[in-house]
This record gives sequence, C-alpha cells and structure tokens, in this order.
Amino acid sequence: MPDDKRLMKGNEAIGEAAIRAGCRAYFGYPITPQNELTAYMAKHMLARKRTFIQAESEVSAINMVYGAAATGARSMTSSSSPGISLKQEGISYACGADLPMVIVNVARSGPGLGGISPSQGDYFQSTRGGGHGDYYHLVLAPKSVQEAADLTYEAFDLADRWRMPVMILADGLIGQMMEGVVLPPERDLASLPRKGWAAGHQADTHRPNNHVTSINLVPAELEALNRKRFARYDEIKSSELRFEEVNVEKADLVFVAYGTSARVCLGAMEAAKRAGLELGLFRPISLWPFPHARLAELAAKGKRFLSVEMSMGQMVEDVRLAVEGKAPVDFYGRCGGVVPTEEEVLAEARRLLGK
Amino acid sequence: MPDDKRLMKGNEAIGEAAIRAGCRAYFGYPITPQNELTAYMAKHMLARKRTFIQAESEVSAINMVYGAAATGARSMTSSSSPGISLKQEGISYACGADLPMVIVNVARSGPGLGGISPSQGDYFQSTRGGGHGDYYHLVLAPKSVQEAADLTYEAFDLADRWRMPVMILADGLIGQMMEGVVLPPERDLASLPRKGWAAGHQADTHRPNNHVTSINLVPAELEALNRKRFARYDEIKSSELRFEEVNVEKADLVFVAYGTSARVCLGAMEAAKRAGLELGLFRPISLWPFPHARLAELAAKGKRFLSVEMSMGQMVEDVRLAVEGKAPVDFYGRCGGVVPTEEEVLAEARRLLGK
Amino acid sequence: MELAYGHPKSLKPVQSKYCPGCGHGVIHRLIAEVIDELALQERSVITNPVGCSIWADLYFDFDSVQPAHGRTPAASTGVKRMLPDHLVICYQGDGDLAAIGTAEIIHAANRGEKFTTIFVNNAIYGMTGGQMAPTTLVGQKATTAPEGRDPAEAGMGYPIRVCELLATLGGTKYLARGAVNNAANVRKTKQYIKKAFEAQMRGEGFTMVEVLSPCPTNWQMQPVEAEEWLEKNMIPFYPLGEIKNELGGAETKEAAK
Amino acid sequence: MELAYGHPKSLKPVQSKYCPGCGHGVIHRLIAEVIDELALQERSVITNPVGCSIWADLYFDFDSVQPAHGRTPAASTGVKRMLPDHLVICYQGDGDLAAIGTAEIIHAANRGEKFTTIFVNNAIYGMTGGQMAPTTLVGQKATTAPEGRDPAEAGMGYPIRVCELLATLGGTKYLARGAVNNAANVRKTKQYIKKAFEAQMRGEGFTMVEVLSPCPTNWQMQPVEAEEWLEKNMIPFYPLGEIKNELGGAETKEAAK
Amino acid sequence: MTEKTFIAGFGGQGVISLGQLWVYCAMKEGLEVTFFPFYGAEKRGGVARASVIVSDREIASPLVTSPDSSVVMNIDSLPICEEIARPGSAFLVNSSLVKADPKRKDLKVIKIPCNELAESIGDVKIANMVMMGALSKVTGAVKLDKLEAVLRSFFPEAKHKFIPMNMKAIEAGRAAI
Amino acid sequence: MTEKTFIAGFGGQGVISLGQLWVYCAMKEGLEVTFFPFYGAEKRGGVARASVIVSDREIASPLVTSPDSSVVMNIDSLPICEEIARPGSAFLVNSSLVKADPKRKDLKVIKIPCNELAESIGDVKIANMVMMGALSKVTGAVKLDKLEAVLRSFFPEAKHKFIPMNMKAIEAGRAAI
Amino acid sequence: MANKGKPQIDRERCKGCLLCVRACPTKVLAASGEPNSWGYYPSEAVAPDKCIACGNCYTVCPDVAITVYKL
Amino acid sequence: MANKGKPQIDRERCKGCLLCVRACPTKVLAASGEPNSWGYYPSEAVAPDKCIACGNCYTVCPDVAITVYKL
Ligand SMILES: Cc1ncc(C[n+]2csc(CCOP(=O)(O)OP(=O)(O)O)c2C)c(N)n1
Ligand SMILES: Cc1ncc(C[n+]2csc(CCOP(=O)(O)OP(=O)(O)O)c2C)c(N)n1
Ligand code: SF4
Ligand code: SF4
Ligand code: SF4
Ligand code: SF4
Repeated sequence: MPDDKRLMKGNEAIGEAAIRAGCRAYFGYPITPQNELTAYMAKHMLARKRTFIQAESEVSAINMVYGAAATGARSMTSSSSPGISLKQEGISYACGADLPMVIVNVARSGPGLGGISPSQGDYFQSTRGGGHGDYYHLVLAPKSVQEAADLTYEAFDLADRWRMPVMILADGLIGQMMEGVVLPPERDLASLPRKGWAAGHQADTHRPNNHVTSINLVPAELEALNRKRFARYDEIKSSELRFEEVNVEKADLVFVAYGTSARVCLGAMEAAKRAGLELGLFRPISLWPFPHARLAELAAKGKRFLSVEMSMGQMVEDVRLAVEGKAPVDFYGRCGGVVPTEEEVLAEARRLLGK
Repeated sequence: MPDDKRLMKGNEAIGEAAIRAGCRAYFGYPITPQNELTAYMAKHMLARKRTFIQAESEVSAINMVYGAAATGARSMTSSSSPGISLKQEGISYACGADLPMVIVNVARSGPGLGGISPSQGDYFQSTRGGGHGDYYHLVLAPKSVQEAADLTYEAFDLADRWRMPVMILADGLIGQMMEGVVLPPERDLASLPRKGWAAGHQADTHRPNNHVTSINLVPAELEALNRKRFARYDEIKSSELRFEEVNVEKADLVFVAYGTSARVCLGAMEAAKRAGLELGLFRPISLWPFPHARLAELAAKGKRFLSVEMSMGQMVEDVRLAVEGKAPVDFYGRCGGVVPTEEEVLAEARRLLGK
Repeated sequence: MELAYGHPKSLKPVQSKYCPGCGHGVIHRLIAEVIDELALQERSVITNPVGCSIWADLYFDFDSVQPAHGRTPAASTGVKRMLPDHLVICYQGDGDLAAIGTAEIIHAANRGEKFTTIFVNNAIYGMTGGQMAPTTLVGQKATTAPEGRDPAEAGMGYPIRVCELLATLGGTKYLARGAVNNAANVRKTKQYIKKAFEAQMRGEGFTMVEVLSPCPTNWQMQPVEAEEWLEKNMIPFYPLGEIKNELGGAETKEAAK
Repeated sequence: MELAYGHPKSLKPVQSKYCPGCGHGVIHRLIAEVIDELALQERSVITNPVGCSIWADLYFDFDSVQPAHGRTPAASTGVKRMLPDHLVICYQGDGDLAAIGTAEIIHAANRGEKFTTIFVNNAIYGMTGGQMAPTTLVGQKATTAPEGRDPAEAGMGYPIRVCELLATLGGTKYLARGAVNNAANVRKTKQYIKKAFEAQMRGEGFTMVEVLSPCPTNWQMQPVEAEEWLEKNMIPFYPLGEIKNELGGAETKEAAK
Repeated sequence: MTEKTFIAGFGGQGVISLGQLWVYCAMKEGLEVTFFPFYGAEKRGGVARASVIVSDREIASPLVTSPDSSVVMNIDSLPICEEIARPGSAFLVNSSLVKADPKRKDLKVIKIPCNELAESIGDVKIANMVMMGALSKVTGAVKLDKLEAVLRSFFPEAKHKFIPMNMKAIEAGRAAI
Repeated sequence: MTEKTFIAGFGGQGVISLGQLWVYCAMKEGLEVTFFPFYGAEKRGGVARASVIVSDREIASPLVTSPDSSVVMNIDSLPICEEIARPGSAFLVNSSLVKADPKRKDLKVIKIPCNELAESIGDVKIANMVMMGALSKVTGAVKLDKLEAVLRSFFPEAKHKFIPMNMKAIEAGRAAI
Repeated sequence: MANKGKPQIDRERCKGCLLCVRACPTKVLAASGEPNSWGYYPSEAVAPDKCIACGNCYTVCPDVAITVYKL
Repeated sequence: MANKGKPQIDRERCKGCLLCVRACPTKVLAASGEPNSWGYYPSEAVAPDKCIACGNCYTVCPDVAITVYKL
C-alpha cells in the first residue's frame, strides 16, 4: 500500500482533490447525498483561508461561482439533482460567457424530490444542456473514489484550457462510498494559469477593459459567437474523449455503462467468466464528448451492446446514435435509487445471448 | 373571412386560448419575447376575476402553478428560455407529482442572456427533461398563430388527461407575429373535469386525504412509481403523436422542421416547385412524443432527410434515432436569433441533391 | 375519569419519524388542536416543506401538497388562491423559509397572501444533517460552520430575525414568535396559531407564527439540554411575543407583556 | 476659461442607448466621478444587471461582469471575495434586486459582503417594457397592473422599501436613499455613493445607495414631467437620506436633516 | 396573389401600425396575412422593421427576405431595404426624409413626400397613412376599402375624431402615385 | 481473495464504524477495499446497512448483493440479511439482541453474544468491536493486526484512552468463535 | 390546585426524550428502566398520586404519547 | 453668485430631454428649433450671459452632454 493512500468517501476525495487543484472558492448549498463535500470544503477551505460560502440557494451558489470564475479564480460548486436543476440557467450563462468552473453533481433519484439514493437519471440534463440555448460542456463520470479525485483534479485544468464548465457526474454511491485513494499533489496557487480575459487587476498591465458577458442582441453576431464556440466543441470532441474498454475484443456482448453501473457490469463479467461466458465493458468516462466513433467501430466489428444504466434509458440514446442501427442495442435499467445487482445484469446478458 | 377571425399576436392568441380553455390561474414573470402574453393575462384574467399574479421570479411562478394545479385548477405559466431554465426543478417536481399544467416557452436565442430573437435552441431542454431525473412531458410546437391558439387550448385537456405538464414550445417569431386567428369556444369552468386526486374540498365527499407529492425514499417504491409513469408514456407515444406531412410522397428530399423553420421550409418548397423540384416537409407537431416510427417508415421508402432548425442541431438527433442509419440525414441550422431564409434552405437542399 | 388532554383528531395516531425531543411533534399537535377547535379538518390543506417536516403529510389527517425546497409560500399562494375558503398552512423550516425561499416568503407576505406560515426556527438544517441555517446563532457550530458561525472573517452573516424582517412589509398583518421549550410557551404559541388561523379565515392578510424549536440531534444535545440551550441562547436573541399585530378588532391584540 | 464641470474619465465618451431623460445616465456619471475622485478606475469592477443597465459595460471605462437576472449580488460576492482590494459595484434595477433577486440581495447584505450596491429604483421594469416592479406605487399603472397596482383585491402587494427592509440585517453598514430628480438631490446622491465606496474600500461591510430614478418611457411621460412625478409621488413614499449609517467614525454621519 | 412587403423606419414613425393596419385590412378583405415586427435593442430610436405578407393562399414563411414591395420611411432604412429588395420590385420611399437615391438600378422606385403631405393634411404623424395609401395603389394587393371600419376598432373611441384625417392621408397617398 | 460482507443493525449500534474500521484495517494490510453505507429516511433509529468488500484484486461492484459473510446486529436486521446471504456463507449474529434463529438452513450461523461480552469488558458500545473480532476470526480476510494504529488515527486524541478496551473487545470476539 | 389527575403514557409511542419529566411541576414522571421495542426508555408515572392534571407533560410531549385524565 | 460661466452643449450627444432647462436657475437654456441627426431637438444656451456656472445643468444631464466652464 502506498504510504499516502487514504480511506475516504467519494465526496471528501472530490473536495480534497479540488483544494489540491487550486480551487480558491467553493460555493454550495446543502443537499443529500453530497453534504460531506460541502462540509469538507467548509472545514478545509476556511482552514486554508480560501473562500467557502454556504450560499442561500443553489441558484445563488452557481452565480457566485460565475462571479469568482469571471475574475479568473478556480472555483467550484457541488450539489445533487434538484439543486443541479436550479443551476441550469447559471450553467447556460457560464457557457455563454465561456467561464471555466467545476460543477459536481452527486446525483440522486428523481424526478421531483424523489429519493436520496444513487441514480444516473441526470444524464440527459448533463450532456444535452438542461439549460436553454445551444451549448455543451465537458461531463466526466468517475467509477471510483480514486477516479473521482483524479477527474476532479483534472477538471480544473480542462475548464481553464477550454474555458467552459466541467461537470463531474457522480451518483450517490460514488459520493457516499469509501475506498482507498492516493491524492494528487497540491498545486501552488501562484503556478496556476493567468487569464487574460478575466475581470480585475487591470492596474497591473493597463490592458483594455475586460467584459465577461453572454449578451449579444445582434443575431448575426451572436450566431458567429456560437459557431466559434462550436468549433471549440469540435476540437474537444477529437482531443478529450475518454473511455475504458475491458475485454471487448473477446466479448460477444459489450456492456456500455459508466460510473456505478459500470462497476456492477464488471462484477457481472467476473461472474460470467467463471461460468465460461465472455462479456465486455465499454465505459465512457467523458459523457460529453461521448465516444461515438469508437462505439461505431465496435459495432462494425459485429459486437452487440447492452446499455446498463441507473435510469429509464438515457445514455442508450447516445449508444444508438453511435451505432446507427449497425448492431443490436439493448437496454437494462433500474431507477428510483435502485442499484442493479451483478446477478440481474448477468441474467439479462444471458437472456439476450440466449445462453 | 369568418366573422370571428381576429388579427392577433401569437402571444395574445395563446393567452386568449388559455382563458377559453378554462385556465383559472396564470403565474408569470416578465421576459421578452413573451411579454404580451403576460400583459394579456394581466388584463383579461383580472377582468374575469380569475387569478393573475406577476410572480417575483420564474422559480416562484412555476411553484405557484404547482400549488394551483395541486388543487385541480387549470393553471399555467409562460416564459422564455432563461426563465424556462429556472423552472426546470419545478417542472421535474410537477412530473414527479403527476400534475397537469400548461407551460409556454416563447424561445429566444441563447445560451446565457443571449439575444431576444427567435430560436429553437431549447429543443433538448424541452424534450429530454432539462430537469433532473427520468421524466418526459408533452411538448407541442405550433407553426402559426392559429395553431398556437389551438394547441394551447388542447394542451389543457391533454394535461388533465395524462396528468402531466404540457409545454407549448413556440419561438419568438410565433409569439411576436400577427396572423388571423379563429378562437376556440369559451369553456364553462363548471364543465371542466373533476380531479379526484386533488387537494381541497374534502368536506364535499369526506374522501380519504389526498397528498400531492413527489417524494419516496424507498428505492423499490420510487422505481415502481416511475415505471408506472413510463407505462403512461408508452400509451402517450401511441396515442398522442402529431405531425403534418406535405408532399412527402413525391419528394426525394424531405425537410424535417417544426414551428417557424417549418414555415421557412414550406416557402423553400414553393420556390422549388416553381423551379421544377419536388421537396417534402415532415413537420413534427408533438416534439415529445416524437413521431419516430413514421420517419422510420419514410426512411424505409428511400427518402433522405434534411433537418432544418434554428439551432446548432438538436431535433436532428431524434431524426437520426428514428432513421437509424437507413437513410441519409443532413442538418441545416442557423442560431443566435437568425431565422433561415427560404433561399438559403432551398440552396442547401439543391446542394444535397446535386441539383 | 374525564379526558383532560388527549390526541387531537386532525393528527393521525401514528409514531412519527422525528427524533426524540424534536419540536416538530409539538408544533404538529398544536396545529391539529387548533384545527379541531375551529372545526376545519376537512377544509385544511398543508403545504409541507422539504426538511424534516417533509413527513408532516404522514401525520396530519387532512390534505397536503409537497412543493420544492423553499417554494412552499409560492405553492401555498397557488393553493390558497384556488381554495380561498380553505385553511392553508404553509409549514416551513428555517432553511426553507429564510435561505433558499427568501424571495418566496417575502413576496407572499408582501402580497398579503391569505395563508398562515408556521415557521419552525430550530437554528439549523435538520434533515440534511446540521448545516448552518440563516437563523443559526453567532458562534453556534454547524457542519458548514465547523468553528461556529463567524460573521466577521468567514463572512457567514448574522442570524436573521424573520418576524422583524417581514414586519416592514405592507402585506403582513400578524407576526408572532413563540417557542416550545416549556408548557407555558407551548400554550402561548398555540394562542398565536389560533389567532393567525382565525385571521386567515377572516381573510385579513398574511399571518405567520414563528416557533423556536429544539433540534436535539443536530445540536448534539439531549432533549432536555436542548430545551435549556434554547432558553438560554435563542430566546434572548429572538424575542417572543407578537411582533406585529394589525388584525382588525382590538380584542385580538395581546395584552402588553 | 476654466473647466468647471466635465466628462469623467471613468465613463466612455459615447452616446448611450438609454432613453431621453432616463436616470441611469446621471447615475452612471456619478459613479464614474466618484471613481475618478478615488483614483480607482483600474481597480474597479462593475457587475451590470439584466435590465436597461445591461448596457452599463458599454459606458463605464473599466472591467465588468454581466450575470443572470437578479443574481447580481451573488456574482458580486464571487468577484469581491476574489478581488478584495478592488472596488466592486453591484448595479441593480428594482426588478433585479427586489423581485427575482430578493434572496440574493438579502443574503449578500446579511453576510456583510464588502461591495456596494447601487440600486436604481424607477418603480417599473424598464427593459421589458413597463411591467410592475416590487417598488411600483399603489395605483401606479403598469402593463401587468393595467388598472394600477392593487394590493387589495388583485393581491399585487405593496411597494417595498428596500433600504428599510435591509436595515434590519446585521451585515448592512450603510444604506442611503438619494434621487436624481434635481441638481441638489443629484449632488447629495453623489455624496452617498462616495461614502459607500470609501466604506467599501475600508472593508466595513455591506453598503448600498438606492437612487430614485425616472423612467419616462415606461411611465409614459415627458422627462420633465417624470421628474415632477417622482417628486410628487415617489419621494413622499421613499424618504430620502441615510436610512442606516453604522460606519466607523462619527464624521461620516450625515448631519441631521 | 401574394404580396410580400418589407417596411422600415425610425422608431416613432408608425412603421408598426402601418404594417398592422395593412394586414388588418387585408384580413377583412378575405386574405391570409402575416405581420412580423423586429426591433433593435434600443428602447427608443433605432430602426424598426416589419415583414408583412398578404395572400389569397396559405402563407409559408412569414419572414420577408425578398420583398415584392419595400417601404423606406427614413434614411437609415434605405440601405437595409436596398439589400433585400427583389429585382424589379416596388420600392416606395418617403422622399420627405430620404433625400438620397437608392444605388440599385433594378428597382421600381416611387417617391412620396409623406411628411409634407401629412403636414398639409394636418399632422406629420399620419405620414405612415399617406404611405399606406401609396402602397395600396402601387401594389393593388389590399384595397383598403374596409379601412374606416378597421380604424374604428383599432383606435379607442376618444380618437375616432382623427379617422377622417387618416382617410384623407390615404387618399393623398393614392393620389401621389 | 475477495470477502464481501453485509452488515446491518440499529442506527446507534456502530454498524457504520464497524464497516469503516474493517476496511481501514484491510487497506493498511494492503488490500483493496470498498465501503458503502445505506441509511433509511429516519434521522435516528431505523436500520443502518453497509456493504463492505475487501479483496486482493480490484473490486468490481461495491454493492454486496450476495455476501460471503453477514453481520446481524439486531433483530430487525435478521430478515434483511437472510434475504441476500449467499448459500453456505458465514452468518454472524449478535445473539445478545437476536434471540430468534434464521429460517434458512443453508447458512453457517455463528452466534456471538456481543452486548454481553462488551458489557463485561466495560461498555455495551463496543459490541460492534466484539463482532469485528469475530468476523476477522471467521473470515480470515482481515487480520486486524494494524487495528491499534488505525484506531489511533480514527479516534481523536481525547479518546485514545479507550483503545485498549477496544482491543480487548476484538480479542473477546475472536475468542468467542 | 385541588385538581387530581392521571397521566397515561403510551410506552410504545414514547421516545424517551424526558421533556415531560422536566415539565411536570409535581415530579410525577421519570424514565422507566425497561426499554420499549424501539430501544427507547419511556417515561412513566412514578408518583401518580401527585398528578394535578395540569397537562404540562401532554403539552410538551413531541410525540403525543401522553393522555391526561381528570379524576 | 458673482460667478460667470459658459455651458457648452454637445448637440449630437443631447437627447433633448430638457431636464437641464428645468434645472437652470437663471434660464440660460432652452430647446433648439433644429433637430440633430438623431431627430432630437437639443438644448441650447439661449441666454448664455446669464450663466453663473452653478453646474446644475451638467449635474442633471443624463447624457453628459454639457460641459460648464468658469469664465
Ligand atoms: C433544491 C434543494 N436544495 C437542497 C435540498 C436539500 N435539503 C433538504 S431539507 C433541507 C433544509 C432543511 O432545513 P430546514 O428547512 O431548516 O428544516 P428542518 O429539517 O430543520 O426542519 C435541505 C437543504 C433539497 N431537497 N432541494
Ligand atoms: C431569468 C430572466 N427573467 C426575466 C428576464 C427578462 N428581464 C430582462 S430585464 C428585466 C427587468 C428589468 O427591470 P429592472 O431590474 O427594474 O431594471 P430597469 O430595466 O428598470 O433598469 C426582466 C424581467 C431575464 N432576462 N431573465
Ligand atoms: S433532525 Fe432535528 S428537526 Fe429533524 S427530526 Fe431530528 S430533531 Fe427534529
Ligand atoms: S426604459 Fe426607462 S429605464 Fe430603460 S432606458 Fe428607457 S427610460 Fe431608462
Ligand atoms: S415527552 Fe413524550 S416522548 Fe418525551 S419522554 Fe415524555 S412521554 Fe415520552
Ligand atoms: S451652469 Fe448653471 S447657470 Fe449655467 S447654464 Fe448650467 S444650470 Fe444654467
């Protein structure tokens, strides 16, 4: 065991990774199942004399992040599903103003108040823009506490690089679960990238004014801005795709799953192997951009797919869009906070394969 | 001309149709380009001694509707894109609590504050649930002032029938445009359906308590509720599909477009016909449920499709999901508040057809 | 043997999920008692908030509407406008009312919406496990104020006196603050609730009763200790009594204390 | 010939999009003058709200951040916490501040955020074309109050006195109300703004200057008529002066009027 | 018959009411109509534009991108209208305010001194009605024979006294062609 | 080696810390671990559950749905644990509070009077530690040889005086097998 | 004060918070030594004779676990 | 009051609101009869001699269209 391996909850590991990544400001509002993250930030950001504010609401929190991010400071917010819904306008603004920030959704079951158990029912919201207008932002889905920490850490870099919000989409199980984690090194705040477009510190360089805004009432100009942003999206689609493949070559049936449900599929695969059945896993890590092309390749190789989700079927649309009818795509989902078991997932795979 | 044909803005026609449909309460917050609707309701609801409240925010407005709808009263709200983003949590709650209501989005260009010109950039938000959790609701897209009135009127019935929000998704042009309209007859409030599940009037029947809620902390129970709702969605998918086809049989290339962009396509088709070219239009009126099956049929007949949208490409995903690679699907979009011209749409069709 | 004090009809005879010593239970009982006294059981609707009192609909024996966190006054507005002859109770915690729902309560109050807010001020977030509330006292610890609420350096703000804040608004007619820390205060609180409900049914305008209420769990105290803490710390900061009484009829005014 | 009154440096020499006689222009100039006097041009950031003053970033000659409608104080909180040595101006209209952004202003004020809100109270929604604002006077017409604001039957609520509301909060240190209806009041307003900015730079806590400001377009009046209407109707309801002054140093207090 | 008209002018010039009355009358005459206004960002001032279509068939796109007739009410509107006018189309110019000539030579330019004519009738504010008279004459698309009735329902009671003046303006516009 | 344990008990019984300490020790012993708690809706009371896995390989699903070992701390937990226990798996029961026998006959039932043993050591609160000792002995999955160090970082300074008592409880648990 | 009363405590409803014990002016109540089936140690009337039917215990009980009768 | 001044009005910047006319204590200003290129009738100094450089006109002008000099 590495000496610096710590046992942490996903929520706490995300918090610590954010701090180490140079997060200067956290703004959040309590909601289960991510409360440990807010509490962690309260304790450790304040201890480091960084900014922690328990905002009066999620709406306010995202707009505080908007303000802090507009000055170029690394900043973040976290919440869970209903709270993330409230942030949609703010997220659309952040995308419209090209502001880097990190947003963590430790998702719970919906719709409405629903329950506090883990869910992947916010996939559409996260990847299709639950807010108004044409926009996307990076969405990264960890499957473990270690990956939650790593992706959060990286999310700050990605946000800065691409000038956009990066969302960590973790379900409640990832947030609540404890695992061993080796944390990334602490960033020196002074080493972080300077942002020439940010508000403040004009006196240092006497540069022209910076305006952080998303308004443009001239349609042709607004269209040009949007197209420029979409050109950036195209770059991201080619450079920031992340996914993991396990045993896809040997497998006849490939699970497509992310986060917790990918872990369940791994369990089902182990059990399958014991029973002499080869199954594979395709695990998107970046949900946006979604690795459509690689799935299309696999489809061309004659694989069939089973999308396993803790939802009524959301990511499966991306799988279908990738596969374009070239291979069978099936769906197995649980919802309402139910986490599928390895046994039922294996049974479904067997049923489809007729084995 | 029918004697009762009136010249009205789309926004006003929607308001009047809602009143005639028996809307007892309107709650809204000002935002361009739907202000005439709010103003119309202020004037005419108050004059009829029905409830009109200019809410303190969109968040508040949707929750006022939630309260009114929970008593069984026909009620509605309207807004435009940023305001609709703010309503996402409330919409998710309404879906979770199975509450009928009518929500009008007179969409403008985004993301962020963006502009006030017409847009179709909220398609994903409307049809995929911009809020959290697994849910859908009916989304109807009018192409004219007349249809805006008719669909709004019907929306109240549909909402009651299916116990869900119905969204009228109109872009700013539909809201701001004036056309002649023949309005549906005024409903007698006393004739509206009684709702056995609603809160209030317990004294009349001494029935057991009614609880309007979306919470359930027992995953298996919440899942069961969700599955029941999805069974209802399946019924809706088979019974409430609406679309219009123009000249699809003769056409080699079929436009897929809704609302304003469908009108533009119709113009392009007329111009094409004058030039001896046959083009068709497939116009989804219900965006959810989306008429996937019919599109698949047309694809099977060898049609190719051009999705024309005032967005960077949203509905085109539904077209692709329907067609499943069985026919070419292309996209032409304008955004930022730019409405495509007939000329450019025709040119794009010609380019694709090599004619 | 004559029944002197017994279970009110408008409250179901079930075991609650509230923690031992939690003030919500007492407040529920008071509401039910007053409804019984006013014979409004079948004409009452409660909007129960997101918070520990999300359970209220399991206990009250009448209709309920459960809205989004903080939007309880907005939903109550919708309910009451549609059911003007019903008693509408907008039950709210301090997170619900004074944090996320600040705009909703202020504007409902200012519009003079004719429902009654029962505002349970326990100076903490109960349901989510002990975060700072807008009403948390200076120095009081919470998971999000690990060294205690610090308005100075950490900029956590000051505890908000909600009655006093709302008193500045034109639509508010009756604002009283009670507590459930001892029998005398419980009885007084009941009188406030009764006045507020009566005023609501007369259609006078916005009425609210704030109730200082212990949350032993998140205060990390035994229930009796929590009552004492409330007495020693909350009551001095949140003065009890009728903060605003503009109800018609002089007889309804509280005798000067 | 000596320049007595001329264009401030911190304001760009461009034609504004504001309507003739609109108060925003005067208020912009005052802000710019004070920034010049305090030599803060390159250390100022304005958060300009959704509303007619969305254009502010075209006119002020320093950095700006444009947030969502009503969330201006939240964004200012983020900006100021990250730039504690900068002057942060949270510019807000009455729709932005007193309607959709009610929670944000109350909590920023209560936290004692060290920025200054310039609150332009024109008793109407300007940008969206004349809807009722929370500050619209009783009886005043608006597109959403076609027969005039009616707190009684229509339940439209009462005009909110924002300074008085915020004065009840612990974090507020300086709250003043000025007007731009005549030269004397403009000058007084400037003094309020200067005091507020100075207090902000000393880090004293939340400061706000409310400014009664004409919107001739949506009041449907000529500019001069609008000034008169403001004098006759708004000032009596919204008393001018320092509503709360808890700034350190007695010398900063306004002489009793 | 389909007549697509594009109207542009200064904010206060009655561009919007011109378009609205035009389609109102057309509707009364049994035609299909669409009217779509577009304002700039300014509250006052700026160029106001309207796409106006009348037709005896269902109307496809309500956006006029290649107008059969254009109405240029002030000088700022001239380049805007010139950019999109259909070759050979009618190009009605308020010559009181637009002193320059269009650069394009493929337009049927018609100059009407609307402001002067309106002032001579009694109020410069009815310059838009003068233009409408001219538009009716030039295009023949809308006869305006129901205008008086339309004005009666368009204007509030108190302003009905101005109707005769408006009708005169229409006549003056027609006569100016 | 992979040991999947499912633990259930009454809210205040230390079910959560049992699971946490178990995986903490396992991690110190070089194993991969996952710990996932699940609470009911009640703030206090109700059944608390934990899925706990230790393994010498990467762990797939952290959810224990077919446990190799089950820990039943109170009577309410008995049916919950019985429902999912793997046939033939170890089924550790706190016999101080669970007087009934499981209905299933395919389980390796081991009864430990945790409360009594804990009380005899000095505090009923360490019943969970007694159980952990037993679990270590029964499964052999976690040796607990680093427990003392773990407790030192788990407990705040002020509570270090209780460590010896905790260690005794572990021994008592082991000895009870 | 001449009233005589009788408090009746529903052991299963009681959560053992003991607020009633604190509220009782005549020290009628105390914690029972036997837990109920929830594991709580409910309040019980240890000196029932002293009850004056003041209703304080009922009034402060958060769980409506007490009924008070007048004798 | 012995001050003498000179107001200078930027005709193109002025929107003709005439607030300065109202504000001037010595009636120096009035609306011009000629519109500027925006169509506004700007303010102009019709009695420049009366100016006392009080700055009122500058102070109330929403468009910073006035500069005042001391003579
Ligand atoms: C939009 C949203 N944000 C946050 C939450 C999480 N949440 C549930 S209850 C609650 C606050 C509870 O505190 P309070 O209102 O004081 O009531 P109490 O539990 O103390 O009775 C919060 C923040 C939520 N459900 N929804
Ligand atoms: C979320 C959202 N809701 C509504 C609007 C529309 N809107 C723009 S400005 C405004 C209010 C303007 O009034 P005020 O804040 O008083 O400023 P003024 O224009 O009077 O200066 C509104 C409601 C919006 N842009 N975003
Ligand atoms: S957490 Fe607090 S408020 Fe919630 S039930 Fe327990 S004691 Fe009551
Ligand atoms: S609408 Fe009112 S506030 Fe807006 S610029 Fe015009 S006068 Fe000023
Ligand atoms: S107050 Fe009620 S719950 Fe508490 S101990 Fe007494 S009887 Fe039991
Ligand atoms: S400076 Fe004073 S006196 Fe001179 S023009 Fe201006 S207002 Fe009049």
